[in-house]
Amino acid sequence: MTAIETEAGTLQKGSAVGQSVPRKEDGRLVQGQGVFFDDVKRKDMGYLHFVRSPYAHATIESIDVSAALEMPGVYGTLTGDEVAILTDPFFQIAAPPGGHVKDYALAVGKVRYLGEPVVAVVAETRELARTAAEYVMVEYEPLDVLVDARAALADGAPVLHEECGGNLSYSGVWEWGDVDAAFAEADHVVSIGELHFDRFNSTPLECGGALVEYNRGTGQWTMYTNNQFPGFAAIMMGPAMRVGLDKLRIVTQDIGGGFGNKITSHPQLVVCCLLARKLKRAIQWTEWRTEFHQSMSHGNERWFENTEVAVKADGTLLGFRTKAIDDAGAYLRYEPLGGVIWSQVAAGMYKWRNIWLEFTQAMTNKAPVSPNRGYSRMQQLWFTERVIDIVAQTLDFDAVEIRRLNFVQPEDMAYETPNGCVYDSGDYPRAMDMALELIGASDIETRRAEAASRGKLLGLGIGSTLDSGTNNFGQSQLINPELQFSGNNEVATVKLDIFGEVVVTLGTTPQGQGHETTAAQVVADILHCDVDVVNVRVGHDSYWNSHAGFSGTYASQFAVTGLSAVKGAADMLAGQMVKLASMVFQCPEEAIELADGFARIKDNHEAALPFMALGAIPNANNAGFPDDPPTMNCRYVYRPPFDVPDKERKFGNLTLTYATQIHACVVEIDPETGVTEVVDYAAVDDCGVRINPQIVEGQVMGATAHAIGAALWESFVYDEDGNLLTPNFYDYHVPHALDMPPLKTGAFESPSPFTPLGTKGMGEGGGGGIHCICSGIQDALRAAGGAIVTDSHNPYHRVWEMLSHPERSRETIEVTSR
Amino acid sequence: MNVNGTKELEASREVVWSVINDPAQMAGLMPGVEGFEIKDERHWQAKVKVPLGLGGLKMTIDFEKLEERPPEFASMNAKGKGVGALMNMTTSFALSGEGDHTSMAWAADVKIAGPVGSMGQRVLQPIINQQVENVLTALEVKVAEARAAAEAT
Amino acid sequence: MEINGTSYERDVPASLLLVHFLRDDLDLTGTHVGCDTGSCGACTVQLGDEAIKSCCMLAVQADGASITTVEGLASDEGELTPLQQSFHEYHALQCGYCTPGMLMSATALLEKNPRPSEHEVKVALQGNICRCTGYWNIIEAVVAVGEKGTR
Amino acid sequence: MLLREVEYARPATVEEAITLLSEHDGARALAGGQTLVNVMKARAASPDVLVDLADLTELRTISFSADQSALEIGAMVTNTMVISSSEVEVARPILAEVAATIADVQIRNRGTVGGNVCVNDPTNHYPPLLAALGATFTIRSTSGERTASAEEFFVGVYVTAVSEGELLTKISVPTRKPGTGDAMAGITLGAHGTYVASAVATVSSEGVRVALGCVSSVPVRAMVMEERLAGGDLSEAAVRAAAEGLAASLDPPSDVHANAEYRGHLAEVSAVRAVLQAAERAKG
Repeated sequence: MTAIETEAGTLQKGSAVGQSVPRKEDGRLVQGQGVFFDDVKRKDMGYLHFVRSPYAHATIESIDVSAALEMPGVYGTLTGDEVAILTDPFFQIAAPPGGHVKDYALAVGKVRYLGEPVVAVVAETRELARTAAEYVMVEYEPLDVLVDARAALADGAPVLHEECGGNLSYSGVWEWGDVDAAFAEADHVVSIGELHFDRFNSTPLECGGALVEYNRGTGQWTMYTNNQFPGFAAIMMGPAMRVGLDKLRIVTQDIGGGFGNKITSHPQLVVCCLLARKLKRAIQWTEWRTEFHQSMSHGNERWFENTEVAVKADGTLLGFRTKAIDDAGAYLRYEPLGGVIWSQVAAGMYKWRNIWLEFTQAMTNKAPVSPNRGYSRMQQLWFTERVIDIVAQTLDFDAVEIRRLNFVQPEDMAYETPNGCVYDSGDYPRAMDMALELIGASDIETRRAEAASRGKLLGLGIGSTLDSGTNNFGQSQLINPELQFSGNNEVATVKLDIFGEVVVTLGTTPQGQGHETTAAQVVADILHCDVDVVNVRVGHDSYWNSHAGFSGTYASQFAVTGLSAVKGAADMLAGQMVKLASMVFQCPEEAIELADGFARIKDNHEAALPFMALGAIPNANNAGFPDDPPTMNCRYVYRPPFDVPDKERKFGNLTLTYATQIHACVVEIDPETGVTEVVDYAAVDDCGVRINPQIVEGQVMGATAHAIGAALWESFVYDEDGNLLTPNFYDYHVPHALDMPPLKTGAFESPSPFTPLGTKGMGEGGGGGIHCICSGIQDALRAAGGAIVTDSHNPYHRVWEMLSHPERSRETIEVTSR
Repeated sequence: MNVNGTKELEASREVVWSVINDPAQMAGLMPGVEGFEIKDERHWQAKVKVPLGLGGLKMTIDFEKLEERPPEFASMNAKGKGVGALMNMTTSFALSGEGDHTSMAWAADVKIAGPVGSMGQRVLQPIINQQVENVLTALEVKVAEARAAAEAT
Repeated sequence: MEINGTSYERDVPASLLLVHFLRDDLDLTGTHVGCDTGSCGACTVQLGDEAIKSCCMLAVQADGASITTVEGLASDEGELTPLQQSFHEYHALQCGYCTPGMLMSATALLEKNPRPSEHEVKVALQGNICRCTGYWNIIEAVVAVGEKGTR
Repeated sequence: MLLREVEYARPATVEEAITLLSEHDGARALAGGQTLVNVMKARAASPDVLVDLADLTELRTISFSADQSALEIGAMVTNTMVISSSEVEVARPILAEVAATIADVQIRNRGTVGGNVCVNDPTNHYPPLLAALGATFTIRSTSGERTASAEEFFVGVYVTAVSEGELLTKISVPTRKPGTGDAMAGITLGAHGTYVASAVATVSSEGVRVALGCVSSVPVRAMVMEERLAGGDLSEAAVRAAAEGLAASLDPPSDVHANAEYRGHLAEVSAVRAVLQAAERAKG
């Protein structure tokens, strides 16, 4: 099923790139020899346990730690009052009003969500720390609770952050094209009352944590942790702790999954740092599952209110208006960046040119949101996909054909969207056809009839999404013009050591994406050596000199930023190796080639220097050369080509690459119970040049499993008092082996013309499976009342409600036709 | 969580009122009471061990009388604190009926926070229903005793 | 108790979970913790010939028992078992956090059922959550070991 | 994770176990621990003394009663033992069929029948199953042995007829007579997941028994439905008619997976499906 295109003249496929090389990481991991943060131990370390708020919203009347401190084996505590003295509030990305939020590492004066850390207790054992935490007496005075972002902006709503004067964190109107004209031109206007994208996250199997040491001599902290964006953590922590960034050394080796959820652990890391200094011992903090669910990095919940869609008689989509209301939770840890990130894919995969979107973000008494796989884009992509399917059903268009008609076409590439983003390459119709063929769409009516004979409703779903990768951080200025961020960067160093070892150091923090392997593949092809002889350093260390401001692993960018840096550094090293060989052989550089692990004279293979010789000369045997031999230690910073976006028009290229994923599924619904089963699934990916197709496919399959979970089972549900009702894997059901449908994958390559390797960022998957399953459910329900799917999360009870009362959702849709 | 219902009792409103308005009597209704202390007319405190099968849940519960209109209406607030659980309950009773028959309409809004609240979400309602049933059964007995005592004097 | 063929004798508090004993007291950190409700299976070890979750068992309950952890699979020289090799070849792991538990569940399955069907493998792995792979590569890696007849 | 301090004892005999349980206030029997240890991790309950029943091999047997009329399952028999038991296969295969869908392999390897019923979580599999099959429960204490029917045994969530100082030793399940069919149906959260609603039916010459799980703190018998089906007509139409009104007669709890109305509906659907499948199996 896999077809490879190579029309663009990018990197020539070598012996390693493009191959499914088994991963270098696996050897240690299958033997249980990975080093995750919780595996790091220090003598006499103290175990930290957080006292967490049992209330969603309350003032802290008093805190008494004396009983805990009296317990033998308890080393000490830290309270919000101490934090407020020792640190400044974290820097806020938001402009006012959100910019007024005072966010500290522990609750100060008030708690704003259930599970918020209030006091930290450190003791000799993990168990004792937890027991001592129970002896910390905190008096609370409960306040009214706000769990609905829509209600947060109403007069009289309880206010979380008084200094903000309300619960609004960010609001802005985004308008491109001539929206009024589009609606005037439309033959049909479809109005959709309300769409809701649910709150969940990717629940990486390893929760947060760290081992933190403080050296009183140097004033330096070392954090062995699993933060996945150390550059961001450092710029949040340094100013708050009033220290320079060089005092904050962040080290990771293996990380047990991240998916964006491990970007915003900086508050907890600050607590660990303060306690390591205060108690003069290493601090070990492990977050447990219930704590993670209650407090760490939920995905952005979003409503789309009063949507209007302008449609021509032939199904051409002209534009839309909608009001997005985003729920940031209790603090703005990475927000309100979600307020702009969505606009990378404002138009989805479609050609509509006229868009009006009011984006409002509110704070509520729920866990703070943070990036989650597909961050802020999947909400927008889900919205566009829902709109397509709702328009199709309401106006009786075929769901496939209306997509085909409105897709940005391959001949339109590179395509500039109404807001100035550039879709670099791709063939959406081809990807859709491939997905439909994999799923067997041509036989769908036969299958539908067969399912009906078993009493089941069967539906075909399509979810088409973009995976926008490599951020232009200049987009942050569109929500806060005062911010001084733009562009992007990543670093790699490649060196040749004394005995000829090729050593690669990355700036990224992989959590399973196989960076060691793909980096080695790129280097091996450039140096013409075996993948096995390329050593890629494991993990991340901010003390290595391969670290730039945006270093990290997030936002689908390694294949572009990380590998372009690797390519840059490897190209430099190859040049140096050739140069050194030419110096040794006293011949022109052009006469030298790298091949089979040697630098040799092209037409005299006997004259060959092994890597060992090339490494030894500059490092250990460098006297007597007329010119300085090259250092064989090459550092390259890759900076993608970006301009600062136009703040007035909210216009500009926000990401460098756009990978395509089209998903198709077949769902079966039991009309008696609403139980929904995905019985067949296909996902097609086009992410440009694939360095390692097996790793790409692995990412696609993983993203699919996340999407299936989010569509059917996974949801952070709060009651009206702000209690999280799904705080563990009992009630937050993630897909297990038996829950996975048969899964077919397909791929082709539309190389990016904008990246050095023709690669595109991928991995997040844009929530394609969520859109796809919503689409499939709506299709299945057509035969049973024709309910409209208005929520991204459709557990059995919601499907049953749609079956029982199809008119309820249908009534929220109106059509005005000329 | 809201729970409510109506209990029919074979006694006059005055007798029923005398039971539910007496903290000491009320203490006898609650499951697993280990200690009881009257602070003043409107406030009292109980130490209970809610029997939960897998191990009792120890709680200190502070009661506060909110409103009373003898012999037809009473409401009170109960705040419980235990390791692993916080409880906040507002409950009310409305009595109606004639002669030796009383209808007691009761309602309670129960909020439970802490690990027990989050862990036991799927079993909390059955547990509360069960505890309520125990209380009402005990109430029936107390009312019968009170009626017998009243008739004896 | 005997772990990976070595006898250990320790005094531990009754409240200590087996998984903490393995990780913290014996430094066998290959066994992981992914939840606090016995749901995820990252802590799976073999007790005798059965896969069990070491977070749902007290260390004292394992007194006198024989336990195998992921560290007990490959040879001391680092020679992988066919199952570990198959995980490598089939890209059955990404972050590697669930992998030790997956390997222990699958090893126990293959000991009882050397040629499991796809469905039997899914059933055997139902108690192990993976958030990276979407499971299929893991399932195929286990089935392939059975088909090759080399556990 | 991170339990409170607790004391631990592993008695060698049932007598010793009962003595320990009765001597210590706050002592709890530890069977497979697949619920109890998790509850202790949440610190939602904290027993003072754990009496580990692991060495009581006499509670780990599956055998027949003297008159062969009942399968006697020791309280410490694990789910895995139930699944692979030839006695169960011959005498009451539904037990193995249901056991195989409880949670996952690791939990089935440790989790016991006795532990499952003593927990009596409304979503557990065995309570409605044993209620429908008419099992009896043998409870020992220092003062001797007594038996309880399922109706007597299940008292509430986490509460059973086993009181302090007592120990459940075995569960007796009537062996299947020819012409009997058993089935369990329900809705789970994902495959082999937690039940949202469940029903067990057994159909025999003596009539139909239906027990529902998840709708109350104890298994609920669908008595009206049973009576309506007493005539022996087990056609789909008859079974559906018999179930009518069942949902309305229940007062099920609401939670994040199902509100009371939906759960009641699912219980009714499950009851119909369980009876129809049991009837099919009764035909042999």
